[in-house]
Amino acid sequence: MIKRALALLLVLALGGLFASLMSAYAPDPELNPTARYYAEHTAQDLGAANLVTAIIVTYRGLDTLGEVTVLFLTAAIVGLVLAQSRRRIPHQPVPGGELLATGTRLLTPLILLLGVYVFVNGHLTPGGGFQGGAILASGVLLVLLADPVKPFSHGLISVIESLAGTLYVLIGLAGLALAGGFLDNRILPLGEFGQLFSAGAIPVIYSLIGLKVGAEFASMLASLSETEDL
Amino acid sequence: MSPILTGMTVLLCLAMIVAALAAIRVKSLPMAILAGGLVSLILSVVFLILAAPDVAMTEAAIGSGLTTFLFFFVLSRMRGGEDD
Amino acid sequence: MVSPILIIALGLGTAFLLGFLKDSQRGLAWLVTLAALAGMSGVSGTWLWALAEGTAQPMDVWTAGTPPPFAINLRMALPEAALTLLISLTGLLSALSLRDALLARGRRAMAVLLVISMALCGVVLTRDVFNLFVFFELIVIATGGLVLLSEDHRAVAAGFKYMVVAQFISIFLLLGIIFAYHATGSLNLDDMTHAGLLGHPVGAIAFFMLFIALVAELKPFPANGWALDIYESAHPGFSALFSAATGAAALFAVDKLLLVGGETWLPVATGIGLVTFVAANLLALPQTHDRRLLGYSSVAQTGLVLVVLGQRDILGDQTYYIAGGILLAHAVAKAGLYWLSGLVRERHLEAWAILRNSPLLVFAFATFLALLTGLPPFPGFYAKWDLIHLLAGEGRLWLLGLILLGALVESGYLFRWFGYIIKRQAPASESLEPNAWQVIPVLVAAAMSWALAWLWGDLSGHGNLLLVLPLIFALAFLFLDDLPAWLKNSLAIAGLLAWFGLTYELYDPLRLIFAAIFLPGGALVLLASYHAHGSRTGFYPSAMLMYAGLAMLILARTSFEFFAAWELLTIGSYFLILRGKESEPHALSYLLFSLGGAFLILAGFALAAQGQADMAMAALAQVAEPLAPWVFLLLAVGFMTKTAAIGLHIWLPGAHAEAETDVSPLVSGILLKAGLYGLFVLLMAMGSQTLYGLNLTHAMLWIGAITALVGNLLAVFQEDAKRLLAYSSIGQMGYALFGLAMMNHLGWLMALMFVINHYVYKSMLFLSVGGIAKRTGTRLMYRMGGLITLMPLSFIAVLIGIIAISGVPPLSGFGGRWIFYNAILDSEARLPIIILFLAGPIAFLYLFRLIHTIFLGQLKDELRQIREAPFWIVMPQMIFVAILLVVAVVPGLVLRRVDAYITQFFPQGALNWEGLTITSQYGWWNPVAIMIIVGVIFMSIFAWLLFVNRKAQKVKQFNIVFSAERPYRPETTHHAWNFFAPYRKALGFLTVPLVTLFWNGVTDTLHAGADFVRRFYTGNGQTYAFHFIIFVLAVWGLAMGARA
Amino acid sequence: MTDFDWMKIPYALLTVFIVVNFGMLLGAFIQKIGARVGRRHGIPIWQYYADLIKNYGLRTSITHGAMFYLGPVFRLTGGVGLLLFVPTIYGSYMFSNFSFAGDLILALYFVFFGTLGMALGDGESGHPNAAIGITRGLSQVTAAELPFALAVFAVALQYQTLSVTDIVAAQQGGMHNWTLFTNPLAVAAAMLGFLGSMMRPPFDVVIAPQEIPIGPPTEYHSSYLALMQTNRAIFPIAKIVIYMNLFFGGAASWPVFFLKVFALYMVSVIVGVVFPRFRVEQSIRWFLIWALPIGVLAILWV
Amino acid sequence: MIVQVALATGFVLILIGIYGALTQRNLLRMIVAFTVANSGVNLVIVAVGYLPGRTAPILDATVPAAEAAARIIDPVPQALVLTAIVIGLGVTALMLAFAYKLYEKRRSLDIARFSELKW
Repeated sequence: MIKRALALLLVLALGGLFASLMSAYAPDPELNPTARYYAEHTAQDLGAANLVTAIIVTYRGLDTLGEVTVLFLTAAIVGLVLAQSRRRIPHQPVPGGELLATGTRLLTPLILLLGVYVFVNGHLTPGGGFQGGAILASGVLLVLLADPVKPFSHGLISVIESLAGTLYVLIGLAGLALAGGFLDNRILPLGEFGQLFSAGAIPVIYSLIGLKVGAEFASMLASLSETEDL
Repeated sequence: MSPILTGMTVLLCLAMIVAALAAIRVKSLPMAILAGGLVSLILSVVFLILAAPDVAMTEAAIGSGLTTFLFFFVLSRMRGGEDD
Repeated sequence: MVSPILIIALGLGTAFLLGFLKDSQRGLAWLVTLAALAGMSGVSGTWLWALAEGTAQPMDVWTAGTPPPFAINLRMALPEAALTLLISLTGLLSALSLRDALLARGRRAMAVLLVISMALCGVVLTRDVFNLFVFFELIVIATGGLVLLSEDHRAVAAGFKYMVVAQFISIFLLLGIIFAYHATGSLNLDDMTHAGLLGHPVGAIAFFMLFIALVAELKPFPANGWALDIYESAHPGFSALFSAATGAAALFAVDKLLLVGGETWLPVATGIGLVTFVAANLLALPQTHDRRLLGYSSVAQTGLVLVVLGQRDILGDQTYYIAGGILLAHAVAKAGLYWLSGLVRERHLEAWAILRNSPLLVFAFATFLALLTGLPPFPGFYAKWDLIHLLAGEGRLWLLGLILLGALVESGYLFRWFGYIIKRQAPASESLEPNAWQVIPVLVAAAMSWALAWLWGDLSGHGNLLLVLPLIFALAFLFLDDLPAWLKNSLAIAGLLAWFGLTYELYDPLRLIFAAIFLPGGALVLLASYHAHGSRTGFYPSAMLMYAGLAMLILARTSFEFFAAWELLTIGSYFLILRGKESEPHALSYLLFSLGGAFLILAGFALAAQGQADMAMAALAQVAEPLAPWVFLLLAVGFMTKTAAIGLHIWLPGAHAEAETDVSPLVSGILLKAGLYGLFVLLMAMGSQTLYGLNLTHAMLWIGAITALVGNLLAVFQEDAKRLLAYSSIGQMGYALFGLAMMNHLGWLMALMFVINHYVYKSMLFLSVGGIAKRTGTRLMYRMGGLITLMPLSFIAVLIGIIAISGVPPLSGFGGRWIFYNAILDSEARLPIIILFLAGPIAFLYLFRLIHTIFLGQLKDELRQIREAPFWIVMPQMIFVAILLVVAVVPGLVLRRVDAYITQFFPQGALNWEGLTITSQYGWWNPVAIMIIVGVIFMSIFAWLLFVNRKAQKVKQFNIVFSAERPYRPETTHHAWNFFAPYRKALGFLTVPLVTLFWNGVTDTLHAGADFVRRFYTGNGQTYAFHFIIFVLAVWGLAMGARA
Repeated sequence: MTDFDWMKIPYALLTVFIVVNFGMLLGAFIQKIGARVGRRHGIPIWQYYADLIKNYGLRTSITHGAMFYLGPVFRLTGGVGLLLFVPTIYGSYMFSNFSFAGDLILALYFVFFGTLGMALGDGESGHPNAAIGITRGLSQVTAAELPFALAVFAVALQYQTLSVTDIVAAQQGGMHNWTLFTNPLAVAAAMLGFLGSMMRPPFDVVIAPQEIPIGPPTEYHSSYLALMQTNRAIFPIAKIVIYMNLFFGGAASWPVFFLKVFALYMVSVIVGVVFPRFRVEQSIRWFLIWALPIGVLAILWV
Repeated sequence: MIVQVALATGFVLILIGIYGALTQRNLLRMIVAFTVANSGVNLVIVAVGYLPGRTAPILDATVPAAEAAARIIDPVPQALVLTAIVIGLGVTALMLAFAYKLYEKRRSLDIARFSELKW
């Protein structure tokens, strides 16, 4: 009880801190210089329509690389953590029903396709590598749910994961070598604004991100699915 | 911005707070997880209102979708853990 | 130059690449990991070299071909290069140390290691605040993963606790970032500075959130329970990384942020750092778990660096030199210690005794310890010196005091640990099986330590200590340690004599006396070391370190040289004392008192220098009121610690008594004089000072007198012969102190007389008593008795020694007394003189006891077969006897020139040395005549007695009148135990160990307090979360309060 | 202060001779007085001579070792040396002895020479009672010396010199110039200390026959004992000479010398008759409580 | 107005999350509380970037590049939130894995039971 009271007290005090923050806060009437720069230069410099994508993939590409790495790390560590907990004798979970299995077979390609669509168009429309990657992962999830007994291909995921990651870094380095700096998307022609094949390397990078994110999620889910019931 | 949109935002926000309170107060752990997912889901709608479609998509897919799923995945492996 | 971004690309790319390898190719994966880390080190190393040499300019790296703040930029300058090198090298070496764990877990674990190294470098390099957040999250997650490499199953819980706190941290960090962005329209740190973040309405809170989040990564007290749990349970290879690299990166991040915050937030950083430094060190005191102890020490060191960063306003350009010195020293040492802990299987501190099997590892440990505690010649020493001087110059004395206090506590637990290693019994179950992969990192770290020592010496404005000849000579013995002892001994003696010859011209008469005692005097005592067999590992480096310190001390012209020499001789003598059989606690207390005294000296010098980094010793004279008395006080108390003045004396008896036979004379006869030398120098420069109406020299007079009385009185009641001599030394030093404090001509002359005499007879007595203890196997005098016939030469030495000490004519001690009486006739302070009078006759009691209970009375049965002490122990004694006789007859030989020299300070009261008679304004003294008269009377009576009793034969032992019985057991007839029982009854109340009780009380209180406080680390992750929130609110409240 | 010349040697021997005889007669005389007061006959006045001659005449074939041998030598050297380092008769070249070798401090410290030697010799005799006697003696004497040392220092301060001759000189010209009257505190302290160092009741537990067979010198006999007996004749007088010189105006001639020494000796005798014997710790406390404060006052008062 | 509402809601969510994390002893519930707090943080970030009456930062026919500066809201916070969401998921997944591992050891999810490491 004392703990709750203390927690409440602390939270209220923090609330005071936040309140003073809010009371001092006034929304900007105009875009600040940074945002203005993006609004004015992105289309012409990078050729991307979706400014968020441009920022994520190029301007703040290093963050995104780190973000992908976060998922990579998480997947690796979840794998590490759970590796020690793997069941030794495979038990027989109840297989999903016929309906589920069939539905899965039908749905999975569609889901994967949707995922690819989302990340390939990331520079034009809302969505991109992360969202697309999550959609890819949901396809994998479906497979896992439908057929828990079927051994999952870690190898494939691992290769996709590594390939996408390595290529991502290499493209970044290519930017260093061929264009203005690490992760500069202008190593490829910018193309025509608003087209699919435009905005330099952004679609490529976002696709790689999508693949990698999907692979990481899949790997995570796979690791989890192979744990034992406690 | 239209008053309707503002009113809707307020309502959504209130719903989020209720869901959040539920997430930390309800007795049943699965319900708590669901409530947490619900916060994310409503949040993605709010993001849309706040003109952030990219974020909304991500929040819906990752924040409410995958996260909730991960919770249940883990929870399903730990029978009895929810009572602690 | 290659782009610094390669550091990141290399780490990350390789981490991704590892996925292509099969899980079975773990060895290959490990090699690839090593190669990547080596590559990262290579890039940073090249940059460091180029930047240091000036062949490259600091560089801003743009990403995405867009200028900041629109894209993320990285910066590579000197600090960044140094830190990335530190991080990647630590990563590389940790990868070696973690080899087994990595191979067991496979490529994913290696990828995590690579990513954390990369992310740490990223934290250092990036100039973008959100990018910083991303890298920090990477570090958090990777840390969570690497914690799992431990065998310790509790590590999982530790990792979870860390993540709980990390979640809180990231909340604050993100809020801080977005509002800072809102305030400045930029995520770039440099932009934020220019845009005046703090000027904006939300700026202050935003900055606070950023600040507190980054500071929380430094594991500040009290929000650091999670970190300690990680340190305790993680694999040491990872802990090394966590302590050295993570700590360094987080500190640099905080530093970057502090540049944004400007001066307003510096005091907050200082406060947090200081509280952390002191508290963590105190809490480390009761630790018995090695890795947790190191964790506390890491936390403390990080806190100290934070203090330094918080003092940027006065440190200015020096900030990185000082912070870097402390940080790199800490990082290298802590990493080394963690790697070392991988070699020790059990987790309590005593288990480290196993290291004793490998001198190399002990050397490495000692190096790390010296590095951590900021001893010369390591970087921490230079850094601490400059830091303290700058603080003193600005009058930030509380800060200065607390830093020194914390450092003292830290030295306390670290050196206690060292004592365990040298002295404790290693667990029987364990054996040291050095695994090359774990040893290599340790040795590399040790080598790096010395490289850093060189580097910082080179960078310092004070000259490189590693270039000073005596120190080089001493360190050379490290390499010669496998040679036989006699050879090293000859080298050492030759070195001492050669140095004396080389520098002879440089000494004025006063210094010449000290130099003569330190150098040829030291060589003379070293003769006794010829008795040792084998290679005597560790003795010569330690002894020569002490001698190096002494040699440098007399030649020191600046306060820096003086202090460096002072620390060197302290540390050398500590190692020496620690060699004794039972000396562990005593060596520790010696070291603590010495370091405490040294810190006072440091503070005194710093205060005197008034912001200068250094000052000529002679410039002490120019220190003006109101500072001068404080400087005097600090220095005097510092020096008096070394001379074991009352209240600060409790270290001496144990240290001197438990030391080895040939070490006791070194530390008593020679080392104590260093303190007196310091006092001489101090008084010559500063004269009398008055503080709050109290004449400080007058206070010293009292201290000297009481020291003499208590020292002598305690000596009377000792059963242990070496302790008796040790207490006697305390008393003698009291006399010398008294003489100095009289501040007149003869007083100083008397002090010098004591310096010389005490060297001669205490060295001699310690040697004889040591030789006897060696033969009898005990130091308890009541276990001896009747040894005169068996050890006649030792007896002669003791006899001459006690006659000399007691001041009975005709030997040299009388000269001291005579000068003393003449001196006090000039003095106005009568009460302390009276106390000194009380002390005088008491000396006679303990001296008689010494000779009686050892040599006279009845011989014990079990001692009938013993022989005279070894030749090499007796030989120097005989030389000392000769010296005593010579000094007794012609004291003018040494004193005349000094007498003339003192005249420049005190023109009044010089002695007249014409002819054979020494004349003062009150009386006279003719040593030659005394010697002849006494000799003639003595010899005539003796000759006559010999003549009449020429047939006398020595009778059997029990041919005595004994109540008509013949005693059978010698024990019953040797009256020795509690020899002065009546005295104890009458005056025993004066010997209640109040001072010991006081200091024990201090340490017990510290321990008990720490033991109580550390209980708030309940181990519950949620409690740690509470701590964090409370910490945040407290800092906020204090910062706001300070602002208002 | 004069320098050495060879004539000093026969003069010094003469001093020693006079003092030895005086000492022996004085000792016997005081014994005799004590006996008469107790209505006994007492010893004949030449008894000490007889004892001495007898003991010198005895030959021994026993020694307990080198220090045993040297003990009496130290002892007598201490006594003779102490006597000779101080001028006996004020203003007399003949009896200024070897005072050129040193001043008051020399005498003060040389007192311990004999004590030390004696203690060493007794120690080697191996007799536990000897050792016990020594511990008692040393404990007591160190306490008793304190007030004396303080008084000496007070006197040195008063006259601003360490030269015995100069101190005596300053006291010439009438009894009122004696330190006794110019500095009564110092004299009082010194006299209390004096009691303790004379080995007479109540401070004679050291050699108390009832408890330990004659204390430290238990094992000494024959010519060893003879040397000590000689010393016992010289040493008290040598000490009294210092007292006399420092506090009681010194002596300008032998008759004055005899008179003053006798009077001072009698002080300790009379006190001894009045008080019962102290245990050692009692006497230490007594000196610290009664004598020491007076000495302290003496110094502060100067 | 809408910004203030969103901000306030965000802060309230953070506080609720923190309160939950401080009071819930069940590991999973703590993690849930953190996701709530993270949601709050994300909302705050997006709200800070919002400018009333403007559109999403995507250039198309309705928002030509030339007018973008006057028409769109700040894209930077959105980019940051995207990253933060993904990172949040990573941390959550990791914590879940740890919780699983802890449960495996003790068959309990009570955080108070994992306090062997202390002092």
